[in-house]
Amino acid sequence: MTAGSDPLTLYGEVFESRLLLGTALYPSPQIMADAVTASGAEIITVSLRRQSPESGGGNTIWDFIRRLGKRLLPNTAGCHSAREAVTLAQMSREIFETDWLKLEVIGDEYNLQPDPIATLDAARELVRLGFKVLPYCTDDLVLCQRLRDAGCEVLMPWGAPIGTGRGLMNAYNLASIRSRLPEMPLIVDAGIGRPSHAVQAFELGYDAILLNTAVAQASDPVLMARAFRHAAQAGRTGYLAGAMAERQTAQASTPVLGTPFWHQEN
Amino acid sequence: MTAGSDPLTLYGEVFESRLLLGTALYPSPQIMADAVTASGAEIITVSLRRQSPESGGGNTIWDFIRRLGKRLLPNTAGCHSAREAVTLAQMSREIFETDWLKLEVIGDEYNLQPDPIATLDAARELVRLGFKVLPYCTDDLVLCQRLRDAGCEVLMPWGAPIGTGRGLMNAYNLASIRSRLPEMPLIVDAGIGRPSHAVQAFELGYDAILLNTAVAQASDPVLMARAFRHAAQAGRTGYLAGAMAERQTAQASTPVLGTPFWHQEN
Amino acid sequence: MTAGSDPLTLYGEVFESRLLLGTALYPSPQIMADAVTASGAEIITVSLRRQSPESGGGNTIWDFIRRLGKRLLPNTAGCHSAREAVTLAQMSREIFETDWLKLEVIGDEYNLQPDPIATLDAARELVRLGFKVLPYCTDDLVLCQRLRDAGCEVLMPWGAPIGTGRGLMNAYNLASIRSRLPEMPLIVDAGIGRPSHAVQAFELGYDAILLNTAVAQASDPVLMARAFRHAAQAGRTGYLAGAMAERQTAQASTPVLGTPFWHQEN
Amino acid sequence: MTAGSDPLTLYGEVFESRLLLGTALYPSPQIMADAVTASGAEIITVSLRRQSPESGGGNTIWDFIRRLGKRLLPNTAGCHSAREAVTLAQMSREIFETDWLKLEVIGDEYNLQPDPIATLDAARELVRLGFKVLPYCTDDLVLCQRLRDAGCEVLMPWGAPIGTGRGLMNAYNLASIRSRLPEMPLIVDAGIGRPSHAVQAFELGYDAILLNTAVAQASDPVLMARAFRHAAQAGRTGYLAGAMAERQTAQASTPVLGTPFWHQEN
Amino acid sequence: MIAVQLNGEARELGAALSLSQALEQWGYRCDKVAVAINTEFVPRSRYHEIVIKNGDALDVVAPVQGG
Amino acid sequence: MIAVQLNGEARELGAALSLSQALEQWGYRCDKVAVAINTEFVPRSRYHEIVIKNGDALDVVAPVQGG
Amino acid sequence: MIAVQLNGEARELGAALSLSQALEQWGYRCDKVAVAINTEFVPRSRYHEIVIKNGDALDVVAPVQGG
Amino acid sequence: MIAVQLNGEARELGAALSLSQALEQWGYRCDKVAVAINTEFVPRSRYHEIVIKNGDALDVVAPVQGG
Repeated sequence: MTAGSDPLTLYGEVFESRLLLGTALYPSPQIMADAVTASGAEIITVSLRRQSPESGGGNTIWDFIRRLGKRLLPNTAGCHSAREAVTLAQMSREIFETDWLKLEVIGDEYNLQPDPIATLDAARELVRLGFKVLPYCTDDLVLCQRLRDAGCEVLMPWGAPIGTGRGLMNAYNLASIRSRLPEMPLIVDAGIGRPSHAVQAFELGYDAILLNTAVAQASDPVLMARAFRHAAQAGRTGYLAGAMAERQTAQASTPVLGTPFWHQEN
Repeated sequence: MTAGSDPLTLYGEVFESRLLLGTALYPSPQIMADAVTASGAEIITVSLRRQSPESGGGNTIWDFIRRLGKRLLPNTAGCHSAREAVTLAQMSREIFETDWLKLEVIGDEYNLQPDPIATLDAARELVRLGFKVLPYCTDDLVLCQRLRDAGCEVLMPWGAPIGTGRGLMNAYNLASIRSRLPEMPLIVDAGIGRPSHAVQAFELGYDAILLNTAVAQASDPVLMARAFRHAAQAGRTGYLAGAMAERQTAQASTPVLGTPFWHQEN
Repeated sequence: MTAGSDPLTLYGEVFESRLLLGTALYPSPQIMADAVTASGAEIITVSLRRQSPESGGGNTIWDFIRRLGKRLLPNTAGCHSAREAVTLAQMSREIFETDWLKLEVIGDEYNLQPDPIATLDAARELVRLGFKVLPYCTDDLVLCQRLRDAGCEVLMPWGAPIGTGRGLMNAYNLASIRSRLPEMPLIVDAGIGRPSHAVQAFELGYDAILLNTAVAQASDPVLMARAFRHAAQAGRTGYLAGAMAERQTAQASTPVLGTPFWHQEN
Repeated sequence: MTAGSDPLTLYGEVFESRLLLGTALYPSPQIMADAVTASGAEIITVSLRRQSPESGGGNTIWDFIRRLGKRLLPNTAGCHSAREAVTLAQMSREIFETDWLKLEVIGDEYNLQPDPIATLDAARELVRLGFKVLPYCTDDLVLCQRLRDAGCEVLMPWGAPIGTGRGLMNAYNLASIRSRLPEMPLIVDAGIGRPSHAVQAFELGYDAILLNTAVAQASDPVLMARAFRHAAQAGRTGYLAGAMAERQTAQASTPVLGTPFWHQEN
Repeated sequence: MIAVQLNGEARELGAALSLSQALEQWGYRCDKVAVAINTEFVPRSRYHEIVIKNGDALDVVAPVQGG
Repeated sequence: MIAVQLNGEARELGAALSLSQALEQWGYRCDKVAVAINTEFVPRSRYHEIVIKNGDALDVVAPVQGG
Repeated sequence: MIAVQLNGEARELGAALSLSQALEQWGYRCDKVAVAINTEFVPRSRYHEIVIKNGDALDVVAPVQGG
Repeated sequence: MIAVQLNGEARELGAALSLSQALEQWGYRCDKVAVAINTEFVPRSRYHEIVIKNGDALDVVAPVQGG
């Protein structure tokens, strides 16, 4: 099967790539652009930051990002309350001309985890305002159910805290969410550090992954982007192929019948 | 980078694929053949079994295997002593017309693990007889060093017992072997059950993987073969790209400078 | 040091034991009573259930529990909303004559996890009503901070879903809570299946453990109660003793200086 | 049950304690002595080192060790060949007046792991010479079977490399050895860093543990010795009590029958 | 005729009774149970003044083992 | 004199200006930024009618990379 | 009468035959099999000179799938 | 002159001595050490009869702490 015959549908839009990529932390804008291209990503995340008058509205990296022509997913990184997130979301919609939003309301400076209560409050309001909300959330099943009930059509539980690269801290919780929300597109966002982590996310039945640091801070970001592109294909294809069941005891692969010499053993 | 620019050299022969595949346990010979093709494998394992006179030397699956035109790696699966392995190796060399050999001397019926002492004895004798020995061994560093000293130019430590699909049971030991034998081609053989396991082997710096059950007993073996092909590329490419260092605490990816609204928080 | 010189203080009361035990699921009331005694627990959990008029208010196991003379910790198991939990808490206070409460608001029938939002709502109301609330919560740091702000003086994050015996699913999250709430008594509640899990909880710096199934459904509950008693002492004492740092590479314990025979090696 | 009713028998001698302790690396001889006492160990390990004539045969710590009056287990730490180990063993027997021996033949300076081949050779010779051999070996089942066939009545597979404190690297292998050698006393030697590691060894069915660094290099060695004493009791008692089976999904402990308020939900 | 739900089961009372009367009629010992009406806690001190209304849902609970 | 906070820094305006006038005076290009006043979003369409008041806190943001 | 073990099963040969004669009699095609006698490899080149002895244990193997 | 290695260090003996004489001359107490010559164990009972030869490598060890 080809990626094309296994499309990913988010909010009614169809994508071939199952890797969403961040645009921050790269050694240079050109390396960012090359990495995005190498990754095959069709959706990339962006943000808004205060602009000093003097700079005159110019931002080099934003020019590189815009020229990539990818579907943009603005985030609300740095917001600490529902009110801030809702306001920043409206600013994003105006300037990026999209109602897609990666909702991010940080609840703690230590692990940068989503604030479950504020994220839910913001999600309700943003859905009311017509946004297509992709919430960055924890691996809490009940919170995920509440976000779905609030009108989120896609959920993005974390694998591990942002930028740690620790992989899937709690595969059991992630699997519970998958089995309880079988129809909902699920994306592992944050914590993925190596291609094997990405493959694990797909093996759990997750539909896509969103990462940034693991690519941007690799020794060779463009090469790592290609590695994750393969990882997404390996993971998704392997999931569809149906992995063997793990066994407790060994079982020969080569036929046992007709093994030579056995009579000498008797 | 393409696989072509990153060749795998085993006993002086150059390969593009880093996935070695077994030919047993498939639902049908045709599915075996299709899976081998889908995997991109250039080396496939075969074996010898007793032939009843009546059958007249015919074996359907062998015809399929032969027609694939791949480099054959005969194994000595089922041998329980150095003497048996050496004899079967000579029979393999005559009939398969290759001096390549996957040396396998089983030491225990429960976990089908290699017998370290008998494997070492057999390796010494087989090297003396001119074989190119690829020993299936445990993840014991000292045993690996002895096998290298015996003249093995490639080592194949296990990930987990044959057919269990448990993945890499002891990443620490596998990493010790890698760091202590930096120049030697190392292949993880046995125990790989899912694509993520394969990627992990490459992330540890292993040069290739050998598997069979994980592909042959997947719900869709041909699709799983393709998944592992991507996994090998993801793992190897990711290793060459240099993964980020795992961090204990979270670190924002989106720039913190210029975060909106902060004065409201003060 | 003895347990006595390292007291556990919860809501101003001092305890020597750091093991809280449930009273359900035992083969018999007598075994329950013997297990509680063997465990050394000073706090045991109880509940309320509907009583049919015919039964006349008698419940054998309750008589056994009462006679143990332990500090009772009534739970609100089975409640699915803040309103239900608050009402049941008031019924508990009247009948058990204690304002201590294990707050439990289930959010999902599949993993029986706490509902973070409803648990927080109930905690606020119960504190207002004068209860000493020990909330059963997830390992979500932000939720834990909210519960502390709501007036809970003790928190009881889960190790794993109730009755699974899977141990500490997410040691990273549990450690984050410990390091961010250094002063607060923290108890791992639910998911502990074996004594090693209990020890791990203490090694993370947790102050106590609450378990039930692991003791009640052991082959020999009374013996297992004794095992967990030792586990609590091993874990707490080991935490206070300060464990060695894990090392990447081996280091001899026996002195290397003066090793015999080395000159023969040269 | 008390430790006394569950004795450990090694080479015909009966012990109540299941913790064997090393005597090296302590801050002072007095702390070593206090730690041994606190641990309850009845067997402690010692070694031999070259003595310069000038020192006149005196060694302070040895005087402390001798006065403890424990059963001594001399090791052959630092030996790199069977020949060296056999010679040092004979010197130990003469000077310590015991035929007990912790056989240790190092195969690699990086991980200080036992050399499987040399350890086996030495074991055969030492058994012939009348020694009671307790070999420090890897977690290789076949090697363990060979050592048993060589006449060793006790085996001591490693948990992790000496001094790393990494715990049980390969629980699967350790469990295989246990299930295949059900009658043989098995001791986890090396690698134990925290009390939870010790408990895990017993939960796998191991009969005892041998450790040194984890106690000697704890912030408070005497307190840590007491922690491990409890850990051995927790682990052994828990093993005998028969742990509950791990479950995939949650199961309520508090009775579900008679849960209040359910009719409001309908 | 007063129809109520007692612990989820339909019951009828011949007349309008106080909670204490109803409990007694049903055979409960007030000192051994706790009561909620329509998911609202009713303290013992008010058993005499509370009159059970048609359609009330009563929960009468007693201590059991718990986890 | 109108004192405001622009992106957290104190600024002064000589007179009561509309938001569009203020942005122009500060040198912003309206089509490249988005604005919130006192954590409330202000759509571009209202830049002309909104008059900046003393003590207003303005956030003027532009696109950047994000994770 | 010569009694041998062929692949672990008892067989009899009417007379002392060379290995090549025996394989032919049993119906093997020499180019498709490999042979060991008493766990000792016998190369094809020696099939004619090797004479099968009473009590010999022969292994005749052919290629199969392997892992 | 007899040149030996004592615990890896070069030493000289004025004359051919027995092991017991040599140990005494070096100041060892025989009951507190064990000896190997050229990686071969020498039991105490033979200290008197063993004569140290030129080039011998002696190991003299005593008890220490161990892991």
